[in-house]
Amino acid sequence: MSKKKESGIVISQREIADGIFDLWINTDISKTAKAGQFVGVYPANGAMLLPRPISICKVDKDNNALRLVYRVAGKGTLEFSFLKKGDRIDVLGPLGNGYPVDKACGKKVILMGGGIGVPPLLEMSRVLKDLDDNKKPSEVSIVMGYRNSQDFLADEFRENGQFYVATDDGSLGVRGTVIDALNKENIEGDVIFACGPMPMLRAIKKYAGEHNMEAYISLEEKMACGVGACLGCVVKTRDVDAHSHVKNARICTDGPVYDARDVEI
Amino acid sequence: MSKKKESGIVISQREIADGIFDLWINTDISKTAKAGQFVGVYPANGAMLLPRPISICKVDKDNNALRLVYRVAGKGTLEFSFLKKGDRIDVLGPLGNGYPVDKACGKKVILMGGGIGVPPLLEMSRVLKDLDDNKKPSEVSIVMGYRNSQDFLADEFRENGQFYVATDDGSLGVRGTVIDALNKENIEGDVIFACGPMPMLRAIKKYAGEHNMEAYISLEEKMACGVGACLGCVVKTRDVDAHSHVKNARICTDGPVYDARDVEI
Amino acid sequence: MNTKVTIAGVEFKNPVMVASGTFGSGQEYGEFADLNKLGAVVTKGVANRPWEGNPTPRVAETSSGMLNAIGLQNPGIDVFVERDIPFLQQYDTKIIVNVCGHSIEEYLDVVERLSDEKIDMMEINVSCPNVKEGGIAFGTRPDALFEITKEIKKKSKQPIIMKLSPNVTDITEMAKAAEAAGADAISLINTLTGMKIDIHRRCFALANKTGGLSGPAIKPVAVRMVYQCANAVKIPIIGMGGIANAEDAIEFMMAGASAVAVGMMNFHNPYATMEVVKGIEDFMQKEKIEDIKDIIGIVK
Amino acid sequence: MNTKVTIAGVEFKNPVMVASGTFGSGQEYGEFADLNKLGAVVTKGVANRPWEGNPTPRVAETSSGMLNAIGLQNPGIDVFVERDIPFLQQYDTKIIVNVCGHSIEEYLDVVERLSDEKIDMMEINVSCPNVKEGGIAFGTRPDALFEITKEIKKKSKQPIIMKLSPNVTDITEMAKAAEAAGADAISLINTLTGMKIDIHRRCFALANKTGGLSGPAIKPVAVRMVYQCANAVKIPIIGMGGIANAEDAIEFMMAGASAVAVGMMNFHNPYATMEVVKGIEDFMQKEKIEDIKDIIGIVK
Ligand SMILES: Cc1cc2nc3c(=O)[nH]c(=O)nc-3n(C[C@H](O)[C@H](O)[C@H](O)COP(=O)(O)OP(=O)(O)OC[C@H]3O[C@@H](n4cnc5c(N)ncnc54)[C@H](O)[C@@H]3O)c2cc1C
Ligand SMILES: Cc1cc2nc3c(=O)[nH]c(=O)nc-3n(C[C@H](O)[C@H](O)[C@H](O)COP(=O)(O)OP(=O)(O)OC[C@H]3O[C@@H](n4cnc5c(N)ncnc54)[C@H](O)[C@@H]3O)c2cc1C
Ligand SMILES: Cc1cc2nc3c(=O)[nH]c(=O)nc-3n(C[C@H](O)[C@H](O)[C@H](O)COP(=O)(O)O)c2cc1C
Ligand SMILES: Cc1cc2nc3c(=O)[nH]c(=O)nc-3n(C[C@H](O)[C@H](O)[C@H](O)COP(=O)(O)O)c2cc1C
Ligand code: FES
Ligand code: FES
Repeated sequence: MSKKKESGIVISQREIADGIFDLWINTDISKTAKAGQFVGVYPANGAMLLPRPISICKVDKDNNALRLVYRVAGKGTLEFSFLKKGDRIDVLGPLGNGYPVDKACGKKVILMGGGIGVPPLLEMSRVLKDLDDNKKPSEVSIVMGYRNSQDFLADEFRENGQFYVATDDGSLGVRGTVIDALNKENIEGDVIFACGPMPMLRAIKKYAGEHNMEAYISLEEKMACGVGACLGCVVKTRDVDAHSHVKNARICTDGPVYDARDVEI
Repeated sequence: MSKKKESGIVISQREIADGIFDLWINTDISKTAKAGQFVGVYPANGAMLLPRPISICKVDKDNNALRLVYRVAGKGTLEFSFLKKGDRIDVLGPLGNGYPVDKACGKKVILMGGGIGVPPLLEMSRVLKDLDDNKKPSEVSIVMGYRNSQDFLADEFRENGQFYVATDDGSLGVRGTVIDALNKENIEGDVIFACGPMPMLRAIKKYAGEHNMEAYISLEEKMACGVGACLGCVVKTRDVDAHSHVKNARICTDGPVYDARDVEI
Repeated sequence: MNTKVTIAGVEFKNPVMVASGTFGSGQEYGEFADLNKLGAVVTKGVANRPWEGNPTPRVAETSSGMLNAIGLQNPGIDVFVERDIPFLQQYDTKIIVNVCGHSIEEYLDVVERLSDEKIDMMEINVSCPNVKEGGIAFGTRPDALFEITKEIKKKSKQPIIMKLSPNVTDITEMAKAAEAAGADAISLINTLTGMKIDIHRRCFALANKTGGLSGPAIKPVAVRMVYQCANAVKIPIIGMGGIANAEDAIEFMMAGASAVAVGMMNFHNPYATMEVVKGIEDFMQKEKIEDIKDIIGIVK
Repeated sequence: MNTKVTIAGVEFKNPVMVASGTFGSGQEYGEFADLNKLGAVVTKGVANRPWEGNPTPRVAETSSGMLNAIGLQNPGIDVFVERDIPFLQQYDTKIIVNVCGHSIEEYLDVVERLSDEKIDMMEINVSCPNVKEGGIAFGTRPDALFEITKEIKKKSKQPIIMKLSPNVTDITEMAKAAEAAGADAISLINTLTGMKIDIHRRCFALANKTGGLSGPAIKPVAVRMVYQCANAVKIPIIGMGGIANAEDAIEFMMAGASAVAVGMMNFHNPYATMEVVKGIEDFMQKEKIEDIKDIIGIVK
């Protein structure tokens, strides 16, 4: 699981929804990357020095390629949106722990993503589908939340499990949140793997607690180093963290995926 | 002569000698640009905020194009060297006064350039050649100094006057400086237009003084604004300067071309 | 939508000014910026007689900023009054004259000369070396700042802005000293003292060895100091330090500045002032802000 | 070619260190940098007991730099001595432990605990808030700095580096105070205090409101301060502030630093330290420099 910083080469990029870009990069980081991990993408602009954490949306080991799906949120991602085939882009990774795939074994799994938290679950859904039979989940439900009818990646999710959608404006699927969709569609499960905005993750933590489910949630925080050195990206933990010896864990290394019970969010 | 900052478009670029690049840019600045003027070229890298002063090597009004020939000297020019056809590049100009073409009228003119001071004299040689007969110089000698046999732009100079060359290593023409070439080749004239490194300009100032010639020399200094606002780029003057009311003139606006007698270099 | 701000009784059509020394006397950027659209033009520092300034090189680029050691070259107050003030009076903008000197007497000379001129405010640059105190700037000691402010206030007929140096341990002490001495406003920050070495030539990048650091690089320091001062004094603050666009200007205002000035970023983008003016209006429209004054110091 | 430098009797294989707090305890960058090739590893600050640090967000990007308000989160000296020192001892590099505290007593606690450990030097971070003095840092008043340095020198068996804060009017006063109190070396600069505001959310970018500015943005301030201190004191200086490559490192050394540290640029380029080590050697070869010590303070 060795990390490296590499100059990747853009294979392709296209806008798949308003302000949402789908970027394929040729990089050796793909060799060791796993679902739920992320990479740090460096702007070329010398005034922006910190890597942008972007989740891994798909790994194509055969072609040495990583897929990133990101939203233009500021100056760094705006710069990325201009990348064209053949351009070079510096990438650090793979970073973080990734989803604990073994927790899915034999279980009813629900994958839940919201907004720009949708992409990492695509790789997760593929990994679950391709598991050996003795490691596979018994069932996979996929519940994704979007703002509106721009349900990016939905078609690809459909290939990997039973797909449900929630939209803020009700234009597709259930109007409301992914939790609303769980309720409305009577989706049941033993374990949740999730990524999305903090209110959604808080709701999932609560829901899982109430329904006696396990939930593995991917957290976000402002980062500097991405490798655990700066202590910039911590989350409050229930117990004293083994590394920090205080109730803080580093999202970039101990996370971004946590058992929802372990973190105070 | 209105200045503007514009996003120009690269028409072409090629390396014409080791580390010397020949760049054509499509920009409206060409409409008003004159020989001896310069432009400020902005790096795209947001950590480098100041424009790089680069002389105008050729103006092609028909095609709305400017030609710049520059040496890779640091981070900014290194960035420029990667520009490819179709890329955008911010340019400020035209800046400075330019060569006083009228001083050439009926005179024996010598154009002298050294190193990366060669390029602006190419446009000057073209302008002199294209003047109406009643404004033309009686004779044009062109004396260019290079480090070695990489005599970039030489072929184009040959079309515009009697061409002489001096090289540091003696591989072409006279071994030595452009002044050595004047002496060895018995080149005579009434007025010199020059651009090059400071030691060369000092030698020309001295030579012109001793030989009772006029000399118009293009000076360099570190610049910030390029438009006369910051007072960064001054040269000591013989007399009190009309604008500054001290013995300092702004190279970016009052220059870069000065009557050699007026400046203390 | 109201973009007007008032500082010491002077009403500015908008809070956007230029930082002293980065805009000449207005003329040089006339081809890029419409001076009529600026809240105020702040002139290059002027002294009681012409100053030659420092030898070259006077400027050097640094990461997201630049160093300058112009040395306050200026044509002196006589020429300034005859040439630069009349030029600026042609425009529908306020005129703030930046004043420098080597001793209290030299400052007072200029202030007296300006008192009867049609200018709107004076900004006192206390970062100049004080010859009597062995070159220590007036702006780095609260007592010296108090003293010079008090003397200037006695002579000046226009409101006085004291321009603070950031090269101090506690900026609020300086702001309080200026306020206590009667300053009508403060502006900050002037440049941070810096240095650059050319390792290949083994020499300083500036002939003066040290120079003033400005630009986006210093913006976080400037915003912090504006915030601290806004919480320490009641007089209005003009904020500057690396402002490049409307977002930056609004950041300073939210930190507590009543107006802002664009400095070295004029060199990067000669249209910067115009874009800031326009950008503030766009922001107000988008965020439904009726009066720009409503955002001053809103982040607490 | 000799790249060795000696500071207070400790010989470093080369002048390249890491800046405290930017390199964890070495382990985190082990996949990128060979610790055996570093002159020294300077650890994250350690206190007498675990510190929780500040709430998040703790970091924010700025132009050519970043702000941090980690709040000196650390596991406390017990864990540090048991886990981090033994880890570093596996490598052929010097160990410098950075020490923090809220009061002289807290600092002394740590210094005493470290005195019998196999570490090479201690670096004292005097930018921590001094609880007894109402949060004023020890590093902003010469008398407080003198006092704490003297006390620490009494207890410590290893040579002491006092790490100076740049947030002062006159850095040479601080350097002189440290020297007078017996410090074996000084390191500078710590971060400049800065602030960033998110104008859309109308809140501070950092939960702590202010944070420390580091990175290439502050390099000119750091080089200036190193130069000033090199001309004010005789004890060796470890220079830092925005070092990204060998050129930057050499710039600090030419200004007077005997060694240098790479800080936030590790985050930009995890191979930065290795490139600096290699780049210094290349520079020496190209410029025919036999001994790296020959360039220390060469620009005057
Ligand atoms: C583990 C992790 C995985 C992520 N995965 C994705 C993804 O797959 N797709 C996607 O679109 N976004 C993702 N994000 C959010 C993404 O990192 C930010 O949108 C991005 O950094 C914004 O950069 P910017 O320069 O455009 O914005 P700016 O606001 O200009 O950035 C300024 C600074 O703040 C940081 N920053 C801003 N927003 C965030 C944020 N939400 N989280 C962390 N740092 C931030 C930037 O990295 C930068 O250092 C992820 C964040 C984390 C922590
Ligand atoms: C009026 C004028 C005309 C010029 N014309 C040409 C030309 O036609 N072709 C050419 O190759 N060069 C020309 N130069 C020099 C050219 O401006 C510098 O080589 C260039 O700015 C170097 O930029 P850099 O980022 O590569 O170097 P860096 O050293 O990284 O630049 C750092 C800073 O110093 C400034 N700087 C560095 N060297 C010089 C210099 N010699 N003169 C002025 N500023 C400098 C840069 O503009 C920048 O602000 C001219 C200079 C002037 C003043
Ligand atoms: C080239 C230059 C010249 C300056 N001259 C003056 C001056 O004469 N008087 C003054 O008070 N400040 C002067 N300053 C400081 C600026 O007015 C401003 O306070 C500082 O540069 C910070 O703002 P900025 O980062 O936007 O440039 C000068 C700055 C620069 C870059
Ligand atoms: C994230 C971060 C954490 C830091 N923690 C410490 C610390 O614990 N102790 C300390 O003395 N300095 C600390 N510093 C300051 C650095 O050691 C260094 O002095 C400063 O960042 C300037 O160097 P740079 O610009 O190369 O980063 C920290 C800096 C950063 C960016
Ligand atoms: S980003 Fe540095 S520890 Fe996580
Ligand atoms: S570069 Fe600013 S006056 Fe010439």
